[in-house]
Amino acid sequence: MPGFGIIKGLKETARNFFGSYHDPGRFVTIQYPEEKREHHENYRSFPFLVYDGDPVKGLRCVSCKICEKECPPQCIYIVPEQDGSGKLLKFPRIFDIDVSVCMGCQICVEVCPFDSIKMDQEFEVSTADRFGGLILNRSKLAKSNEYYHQIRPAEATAVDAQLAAERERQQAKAAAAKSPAPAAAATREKKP
Amino acid sequence: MQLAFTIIALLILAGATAAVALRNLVHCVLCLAVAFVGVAALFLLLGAEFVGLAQIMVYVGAVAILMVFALLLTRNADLPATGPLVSKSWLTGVSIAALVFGCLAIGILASGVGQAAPPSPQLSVRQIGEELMRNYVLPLEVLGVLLTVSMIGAVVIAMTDPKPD
Amino acid sequence: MTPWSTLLALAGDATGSWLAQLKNLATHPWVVNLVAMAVILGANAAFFAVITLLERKGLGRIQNRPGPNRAGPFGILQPAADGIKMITKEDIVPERADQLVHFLAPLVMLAPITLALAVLPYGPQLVAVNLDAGVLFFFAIGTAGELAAFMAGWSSRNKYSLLGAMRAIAQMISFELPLVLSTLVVIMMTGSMSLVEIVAGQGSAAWGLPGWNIFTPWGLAGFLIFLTAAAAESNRSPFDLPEGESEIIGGFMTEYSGFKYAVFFMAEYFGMFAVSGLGITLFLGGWHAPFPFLEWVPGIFWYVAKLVALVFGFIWIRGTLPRLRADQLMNFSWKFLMPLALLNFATAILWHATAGWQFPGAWLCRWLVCFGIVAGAFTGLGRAMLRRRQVGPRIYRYAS
Amino acid sequence: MVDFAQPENAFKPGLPGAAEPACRVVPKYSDQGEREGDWLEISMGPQHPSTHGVFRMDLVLEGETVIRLKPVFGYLHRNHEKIAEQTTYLSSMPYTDRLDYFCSMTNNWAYALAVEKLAGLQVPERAEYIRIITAELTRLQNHACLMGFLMQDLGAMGTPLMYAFREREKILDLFEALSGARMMCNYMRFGGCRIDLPPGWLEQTRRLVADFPRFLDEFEALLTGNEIVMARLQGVGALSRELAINAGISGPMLRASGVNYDIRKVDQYGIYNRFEFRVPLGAHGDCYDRFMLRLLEMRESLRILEPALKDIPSGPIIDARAKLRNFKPRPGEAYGRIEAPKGELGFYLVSDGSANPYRYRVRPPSLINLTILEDLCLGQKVADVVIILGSVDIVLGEVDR
Amino acid sequence: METLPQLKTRLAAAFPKARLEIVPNGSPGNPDSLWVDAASGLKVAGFLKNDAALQLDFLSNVTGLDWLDKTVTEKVRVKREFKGQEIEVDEILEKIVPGYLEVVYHFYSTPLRHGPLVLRMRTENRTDRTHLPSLVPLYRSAEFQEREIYDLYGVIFDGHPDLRRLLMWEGFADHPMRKDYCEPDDYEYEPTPHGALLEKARRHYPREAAHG
Repeated sequence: MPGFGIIKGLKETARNFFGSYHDPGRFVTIQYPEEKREHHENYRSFPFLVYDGDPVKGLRCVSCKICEKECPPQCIYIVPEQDGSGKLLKFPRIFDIDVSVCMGCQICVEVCPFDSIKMDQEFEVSTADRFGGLILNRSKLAKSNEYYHQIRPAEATAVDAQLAAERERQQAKAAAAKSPAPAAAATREKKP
Repeated sequence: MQLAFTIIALLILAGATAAVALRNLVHCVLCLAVAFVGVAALFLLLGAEFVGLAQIMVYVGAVAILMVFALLLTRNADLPATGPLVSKSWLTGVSIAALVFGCLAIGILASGVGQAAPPSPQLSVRQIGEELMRNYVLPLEVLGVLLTVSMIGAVVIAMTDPKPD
Repeated sequence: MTPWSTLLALAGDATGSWLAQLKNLATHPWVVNLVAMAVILGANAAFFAVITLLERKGLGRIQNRPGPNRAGPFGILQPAADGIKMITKEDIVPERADQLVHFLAPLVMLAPITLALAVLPYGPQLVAVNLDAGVLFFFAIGTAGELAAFMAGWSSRNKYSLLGAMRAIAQMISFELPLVLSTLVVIMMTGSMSLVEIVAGQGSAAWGLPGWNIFTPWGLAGFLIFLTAAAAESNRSPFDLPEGESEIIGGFMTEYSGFKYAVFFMAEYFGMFAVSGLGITLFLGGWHAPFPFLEWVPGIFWYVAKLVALVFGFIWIRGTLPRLRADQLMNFSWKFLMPLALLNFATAILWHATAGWQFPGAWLCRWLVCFGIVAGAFTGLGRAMLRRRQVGPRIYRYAS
Repeated sequence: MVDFAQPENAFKPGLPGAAEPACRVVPKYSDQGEREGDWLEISMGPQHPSTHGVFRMDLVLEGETVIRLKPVFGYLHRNHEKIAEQTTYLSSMPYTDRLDYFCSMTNNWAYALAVEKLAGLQVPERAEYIRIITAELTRLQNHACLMGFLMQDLGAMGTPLMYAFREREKILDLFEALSGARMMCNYMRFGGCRIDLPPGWLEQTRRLVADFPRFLDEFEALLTGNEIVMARLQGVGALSRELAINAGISGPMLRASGVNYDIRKVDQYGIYNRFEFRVPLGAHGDCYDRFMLRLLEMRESLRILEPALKDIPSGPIIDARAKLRNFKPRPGEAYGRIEAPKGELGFYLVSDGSANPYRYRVRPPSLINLTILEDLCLGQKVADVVIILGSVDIVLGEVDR
Repeated sequence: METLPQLKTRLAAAFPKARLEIVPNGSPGNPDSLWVDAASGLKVAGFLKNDAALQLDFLSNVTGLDWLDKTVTEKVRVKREFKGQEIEVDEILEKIVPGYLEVVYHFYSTPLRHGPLVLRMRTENRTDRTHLPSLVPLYRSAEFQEREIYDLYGVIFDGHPDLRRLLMWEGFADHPMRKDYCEPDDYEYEPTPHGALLEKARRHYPREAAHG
């Protein structure tokens, strides 16, 4: 009977019409600003820098520039700190990320040997000032380890354990060598 | 009544003049449609409801649309014409127009309309129908059969595919 | 206009003589007609606003989303927001467009349809203009839509607009025939072209059943043909080719924006109300209640209820069906609807001719015979159409 | 890095000067003189509702019948291949997400497969399972959306598209839980996957796979028997078997023309040989076959997903030899291809031993499937052009690269 | 599928004039490729397509490659007259190997389900003799891919029915995928943390850059 397929289709849309009132499997819309979806721990938006303790001195970043090199869209810009004599210090003087260029690919996180850069979950980053507001500098990027624990508890705990183990190993090595080398910053001794 | 007639008459005249005087073909057709509508309005004004509506249906709905379609399907319809507005044989045209006008005027004057106008008969659709079915039943039937045959013929022609694909 | 004059008379009596003069003025035909016109326009405009919201909400629910719900509680202010947006939007006219025709097209589209709304009987006494040839008036007025579509499409100087205009004209002309043929059956069976009389003819009911035309075989078939053709006439899905946005962007409305676009939009909805109203008047008993014991409810209520139901049907179809192609549309009109409408005509004659049958069960017998003819024609024509195009379900094989 | 000392707009010397031909212009149709007035030339796109992105077709119509169609590409061209040649192997991975942004998982897989072939990496079993699961989920959502888009092109007011998107949302939720992003997953790595499945993910996926047939049944009831859909799709844009093979058509479009060629079966990459699934074949090669084939393939994908979700072993998810930083494969070349939802997605890599690929080439199924667009559209109506284009299934990110 | 040397032998028998060479692939596990000279490329491809044992009817992928001019240093032992004596000395010769553009074809067979067979063709140089035969008469799938290679590399395919640029716009002068392509120094102003880019931007957009 011609027309039967059309009637079957009409039946299907009617079912969805009524289903949208009682079946949450059909009605999946979330009213965004009022209700927000729960993000999974793995959810990522843009990078941030982790610090322990002091927001400036406690940055884990040693300005090794690996992330700058590996960043696919080249949105990271790092200038290491220098001391009075011009020697490069293991600390970023400038650490900028152009969020309008960043594509949130997480490669900087993966290649960072110091667990210093991590992915944030803050996604409401819109700003009226595209040029100033979307270039994040060091102070805007720095977020505490506690915040990291808050957004990614499992991963942060694992990272902490790994860092502690590393530190212990370094200390053990230092103790074994009875090193005359400066004990400071031993945890971060690595070729940039 | 007078005022309405004047307005409508002016509309018809303006539409008809524009239809011959404008350079853009599409504008001409649209103005012609305006003139048709004006004529229909005259019929309505005179109480000839059925005729007025039929006028709109046939002239605006069919004739004007047909012209429009013809325009759409021919090329360069929207280019302005380049020839002179007044043709060389304008005298012939004017004389024919005058002749037609004269005939019409004589006819109208002879019919005695100009004198005391009789009360206009209120022609309802029912009356038209009864008239058609009683006095003019044979022509109506012939016409009806003709039209039905032509319609069925159109359907039959449409039903047969020229080339099955 | 009886209700108005009654109301005004009551008011005049109650408040004293200085109002009597006002009463005299108010009962003047010009004033009454203007008021009636304003009421019809206002009511339809309000209805238009409600229907746009209903459509968007309904489509949303059909598509499993909430629909507009930001403007006001449950989004009820959405039509107002849309209106404000449309009015305040920049009105862009293409530089090379034919300015005057481009400006006039929406008006030519809207004005006649508004006139068509005036002849519909909304209730027992609620008819603005009771024309003898109401049906004829309706179709005469409808032709202006074609002209308007052409004006819009041609004056925009846009190829998509032109394609849309051509499609619109071709479609409207093609579907006018089945539309008129299906209407003609009702005119023939009622014996009147007056919409008021057609409604009046559907009130009487045997055994308390509604005497609507749709409950006869020719009425049922006629209604379906009418509905299909009406959807095509008012450019509703699945016949919305003239503005088929996935193919020719906006059809003849491509180059319209702002309030002019809103006028087109309004004209489209008014057109839908008008043809739906005509369908209600011709086939669904107009303002009549379905059963005699419901007659105490005012007729306007039944009219609006039927209108909403029909319009929601259009929305439902719009939410379900994809659109046809232009040539298929023509085929559908000329090879399916037209023969069907002609056969329906014959069925109606048969129905009329057998009205004298007196044996018990005659009515049922007539009904079944006539229905059999119509249903058989429907199936046969439909099958033939599908088969000719070699269209049908397929079975798929899998690689071994 | 760019040499800034270069004068502005300087093109390097040594380019073919004399041999540089002017861009050849196709003979204008107008040399057929008198017919010119009957023909309507339309530029469909780049801003058009149904070109699926910034794609343009130069159409010449006679009435509404297409008598010439030339696709114009490049509006989204960003020279993905050049970018990839200037960065490391790893850095190209997120860019592959953006090729066919509907199917980032399969794009990742194709690239990872090519690099693994080049560098001789072994993928652990668990990672292979994860890859198959994500790839088939990708196929589900791509095919569902494609059918929705096709119906949108047919003018169905987005209802099927909304149903498809509803299901796609559920799959994207899974992708987000797994990889952190809904569309730009950047999930696979050379020799495995980036992170292991989060807890509860498999359970969620199983539930989705169990619920999915309901959606398919509804979709089928809504569309496949619909007379209008059949009338619009059947017999439109028929592609012959020979032309399909000759023009390098791949994916569901090739199989709709009746060619039994599914790279999952032919190459048996990954661990596809462990799964039972059938390859549906079309007989007519028209839009309806292409449409139906995707529906049938979705059912087959479910047949792969069910055992895959059941049998997934535990273990490492990445080859221990795979290095993230300083990844330098030996000089050589490799071509890795997979059956992406849109067709054969291949990556051809040439290594010169450095950290950047010497040559990085994407074989874009969307682009190559468009080769026969003009052949399919000639003689059809303008309304068919959009559905033929829709049934080809293109994503402009991949076409223009 | 038969091995590449076997195929080469058969091809050499079928086309005695053709220059065939097997190009080894450094990457283990990946197939070697066959280098055919441009003159007999079309004939060889036709053979591959129609041969009953091969039936390589599916040209999957066509790739362009750019090889720059290379300076090869080699040590040669040459005889020199030195103080009236002829002695042999080592001399380092610097030789410039002219670069060329290369097109790589990947063939598969749909009925026999084997492949890929990798075929290569090379142009004579990178500048003016960049002609190769088009495979479009045999394989439609080459149509857009050859256009793309023409666009991005500048290889001119003789016999292509519609050789226009594919991705870049008509009138674009360069071939961007070439290794020595230098991007034109004009782009929109975008503030950026990168000093070098900012410097470059300042030259083009002094006003915007001053505000930014």
